[in-house]
Amino acid sequence: MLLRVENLTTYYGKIMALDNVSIDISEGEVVAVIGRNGAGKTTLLRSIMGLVKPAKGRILFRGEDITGKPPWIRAKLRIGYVPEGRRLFPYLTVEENLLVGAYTLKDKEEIYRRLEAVYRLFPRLEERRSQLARTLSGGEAQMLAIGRGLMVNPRILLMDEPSMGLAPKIVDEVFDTISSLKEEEKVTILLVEQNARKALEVADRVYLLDTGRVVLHARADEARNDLRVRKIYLGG
Amino acid sequence: MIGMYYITLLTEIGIYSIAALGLNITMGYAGQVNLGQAAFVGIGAITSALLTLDLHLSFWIGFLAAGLMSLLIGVLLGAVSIRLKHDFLAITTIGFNFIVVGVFEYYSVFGGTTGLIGIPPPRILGHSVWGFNFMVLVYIILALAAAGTWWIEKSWLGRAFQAIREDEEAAQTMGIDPRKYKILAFAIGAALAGFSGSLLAHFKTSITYQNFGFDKSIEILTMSILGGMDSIPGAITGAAVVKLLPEVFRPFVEYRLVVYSIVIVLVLVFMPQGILGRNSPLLEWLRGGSSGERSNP
Amino acid sequence: MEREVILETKDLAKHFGGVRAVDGVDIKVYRGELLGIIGPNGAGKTTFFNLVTGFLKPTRGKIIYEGREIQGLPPYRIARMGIARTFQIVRPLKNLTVFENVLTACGYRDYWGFSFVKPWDREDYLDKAERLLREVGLEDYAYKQAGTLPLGHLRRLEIARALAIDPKILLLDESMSGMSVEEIEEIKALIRRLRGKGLTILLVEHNVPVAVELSDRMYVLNFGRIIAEGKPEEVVRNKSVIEAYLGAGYAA
Amino acid sequence: MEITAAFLAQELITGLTLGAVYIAIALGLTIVYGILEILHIAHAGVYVVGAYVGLVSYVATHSVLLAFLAAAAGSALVGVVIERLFYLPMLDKPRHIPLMISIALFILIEEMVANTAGHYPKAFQTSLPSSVYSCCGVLISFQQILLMALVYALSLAIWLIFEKTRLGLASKALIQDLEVAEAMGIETNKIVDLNFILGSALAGIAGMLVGIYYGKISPHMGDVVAYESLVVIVLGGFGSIVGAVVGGLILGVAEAFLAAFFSNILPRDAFAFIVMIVLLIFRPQGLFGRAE
Repeated sequence: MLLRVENLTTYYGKIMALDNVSIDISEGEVVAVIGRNGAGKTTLLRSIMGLVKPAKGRILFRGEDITGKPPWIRAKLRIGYVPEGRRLFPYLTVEENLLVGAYTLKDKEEIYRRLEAVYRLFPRLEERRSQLARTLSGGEAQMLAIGRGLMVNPRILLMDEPSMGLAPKIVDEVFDTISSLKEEEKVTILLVEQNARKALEVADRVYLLDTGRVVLHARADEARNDLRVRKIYLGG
Repeated sequence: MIGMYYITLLTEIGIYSIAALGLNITMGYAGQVNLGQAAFVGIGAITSALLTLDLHLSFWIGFLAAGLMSLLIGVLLGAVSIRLKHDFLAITTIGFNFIVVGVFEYYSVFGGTTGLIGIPPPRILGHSVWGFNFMVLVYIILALAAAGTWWIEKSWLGRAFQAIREDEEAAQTMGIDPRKYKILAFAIGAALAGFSGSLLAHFKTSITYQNFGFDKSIEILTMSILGGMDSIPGAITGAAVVKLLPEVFRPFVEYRLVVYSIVIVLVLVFMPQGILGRNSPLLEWLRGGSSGERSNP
Repeated sequence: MEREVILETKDLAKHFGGVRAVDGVDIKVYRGELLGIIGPNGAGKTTFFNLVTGFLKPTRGKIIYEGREIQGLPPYRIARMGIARTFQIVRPLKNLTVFENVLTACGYRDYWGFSFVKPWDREDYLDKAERLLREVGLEDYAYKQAGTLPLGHLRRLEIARALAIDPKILLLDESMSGMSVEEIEEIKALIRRLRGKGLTILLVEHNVPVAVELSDRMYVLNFGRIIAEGKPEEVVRNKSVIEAYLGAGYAA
Repeated sequence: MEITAAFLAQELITGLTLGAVYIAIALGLTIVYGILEILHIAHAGVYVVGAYVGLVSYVATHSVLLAFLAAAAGSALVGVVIERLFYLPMLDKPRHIPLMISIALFILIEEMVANTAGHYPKAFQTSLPSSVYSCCGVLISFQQILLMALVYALSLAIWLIFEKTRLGLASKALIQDLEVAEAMGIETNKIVDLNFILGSALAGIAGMLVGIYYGKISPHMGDVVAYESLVVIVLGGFGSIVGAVVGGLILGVAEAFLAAFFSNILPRDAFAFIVMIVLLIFRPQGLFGRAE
């Protein structure tokens, strides 16, 4: 087991955002966490990254308890993070954003190799390497956010709503990228998504979250036909 | 009778309380940073001094004109403040203080380097007011200022001030125009400083630009913060503490400022609401822990 | 029956640089109805909301309220005209008490001109604030500092504050987000009660089931445009709506 | 007064020297402001400490270089202690609280220096040459050359640090998004410390440099500087290094010429603030600041 979240309960300010949530993910897997807005998906990823402190529960990474560790230690364990809303460093160039992603790497050669790899994956980023991140279009910005998360050659990549606010065509591109990361680069991905259909296409397994609780855990192909998913999203 | 030493001390406490009260309105109620309050004291002092010295007008006209002049310049600073965010505003008010003092220093009309001397004391019914009587006059005016501030607290003006301090956008949903109330906050705070300046000028009978420097602004701000920025008794308590501290520490004159600054730092770190400010630990304790009852209408 | 339009937008648009957050929206709000506006994250709901309440100036288009064009007016004037709002991320006046929060809004008429000299310490104002607190069920918290209250209470506080300006139309921005199941039930009951009293309510929600339950009529927004309009149960069966929420192909 | 080219050139040199003094102090201040967004008035106190540590070390070692190092180290220590003890714990307080604390600390530092070293100015004589060079009727002293050379070299070095090193990259990332920076592996508290160390060390070097330039130091040498350096970073746009250099130059040169031609209109510091306020009215984010 690569990552295991055990009985996690988290408050976000005064709101109970996660209520006794347990999930796990093995190496090479793509696991999706879906659910309506406000279901607690983002809080789950932020807890794994150490950006919110859980009230109860444990987070184990490669068997090691990292619950109390600060975010930068988790980054050093090569947990890659693609935050919700991309959150690029707007006044850094594209390449500088990537270099911040590689901050935990010390070896110049290795950084250079990772940079090459990311540029191979996203040639458009290489064209725009010296542009400020704030000048990128929505799709390019998402590519950069993913690229930044990939710079550490992550053991697991946490992706938070990569489709948010993007036009349908760009959403397709982003998910093509995710599939190729899975198939070709063998990256382990924990994907948080509101776009259930898309998430179920690329994921092996899926957790459905509603008001902070796991209400469904299934293989992705099974969940696709599960009416509970639609009910949670649209009611009726 | 109390001696002249104490009369002087008490009079100064009263005069500075008025300026601190004004700062409480601008900064404490309305949340607008003003690090140049002493400049408004100076504008009031010099207006009043010039009118009585050069035009031989009565103290009372000088006194009212002092408040009015400071108020007008307060409106100007308030208008500038609308465009500026917190730190820029803070530095602008510092700059305002330096500019005003520079004008006083460089133009002999305003006293220049020697200052204005021989400012006449007020006259009531043909008698000059000084010493004990002047002190009484100061405290009557302080009482009026406190009453005015209390009235602000009890009127929609005070509600609007507090609302823009807490959250300008939320305030707008309640029909409050933040720009108007920011300007008003500066204007009223400045007017009180102007009144206090007039009293200061006629009390000391001679003033120079050095009485209104940035260090004086910090002193007034310290009074306001120490006492509690949203409390009327706080402003007076703060003025008393700041004016008395140096006297208490007179034996250690060398270390006076050291102790003074340490006290300020300690209060700010451990009791940022001030001694008598709302939710201050001291008040809570005095009230026996039942918080918020004071605002129970 | 001829229904009266209280608020209407015509070709309303807001662009941020190249992003078209709201892009030509026409809606009509009828007096007395509870209108829901739903849409996935980033659909432009909050931008739309901020346009109507004056917090943003539109790039183009009109907002007509009771026959008057109000686009571009500052928020405080729009509030005085009777358009009240709450915030998605609650914005209480933290250091004031709950009572003071509501009372401050009760004075909305007195912030104009020089009426601010009038005292607030009068029976009618105090009674009104108290009545509103009772209306939303916060009377026991009147003298608590607003900043110390849990989120559910703050949402109700914002509703009380909005009601204090005697609104003709109440705009609720994501009033359910971050709330527990019990709290959502309470807010739902409160909204129904207000609707029962004849208040026009505009509900912006991403919690679709709740919006479906409450609304008389619904608009669906996606990429800054209206993609569906109609009865709630019908709207959520609309193919493009399902796709907007769950992704293309899900409707199949 | 006859206005000749030589006169103007002389004033320009005075302005550039004065500008260098401003830059020396504002550079550190802008770094520190950029990282925590606190108006660090006590920076001027750190500058005074640097001057005194420098003098004491010079008297002890007779080495200008060692004295500079000691000044930098002493100031860095004071700066980082202020940051840890007073600024980091105060970040969630209303912003006038850390500002007031900073002002009080400034008074405290000045008074402590005055009480240990005496209220009166002390001479700062070094073995550095005190020659004055003349060219086409324009005079320039060795001290002026040293001051300018060192300050401009330091500015370049700081600029390189922020543009080319990991520390610079991490600092910029942290300023733009602290949370994501931490999630990318940046140990943010350490970076804040390093910024304070760097900025305060610069203040220390500036203090000693100005001491050598004027030949004396005093506990109150930071008084005017404390607030005028604020003008410099406002002119430049808070947190911008290039801005601080340009702002310092503008202020220095402007002051020299204003003092030469209009010295009877207003004091220098008042002029500086007028320029600043006028600029702010038309460009509220400063010259190099980013509009939001």
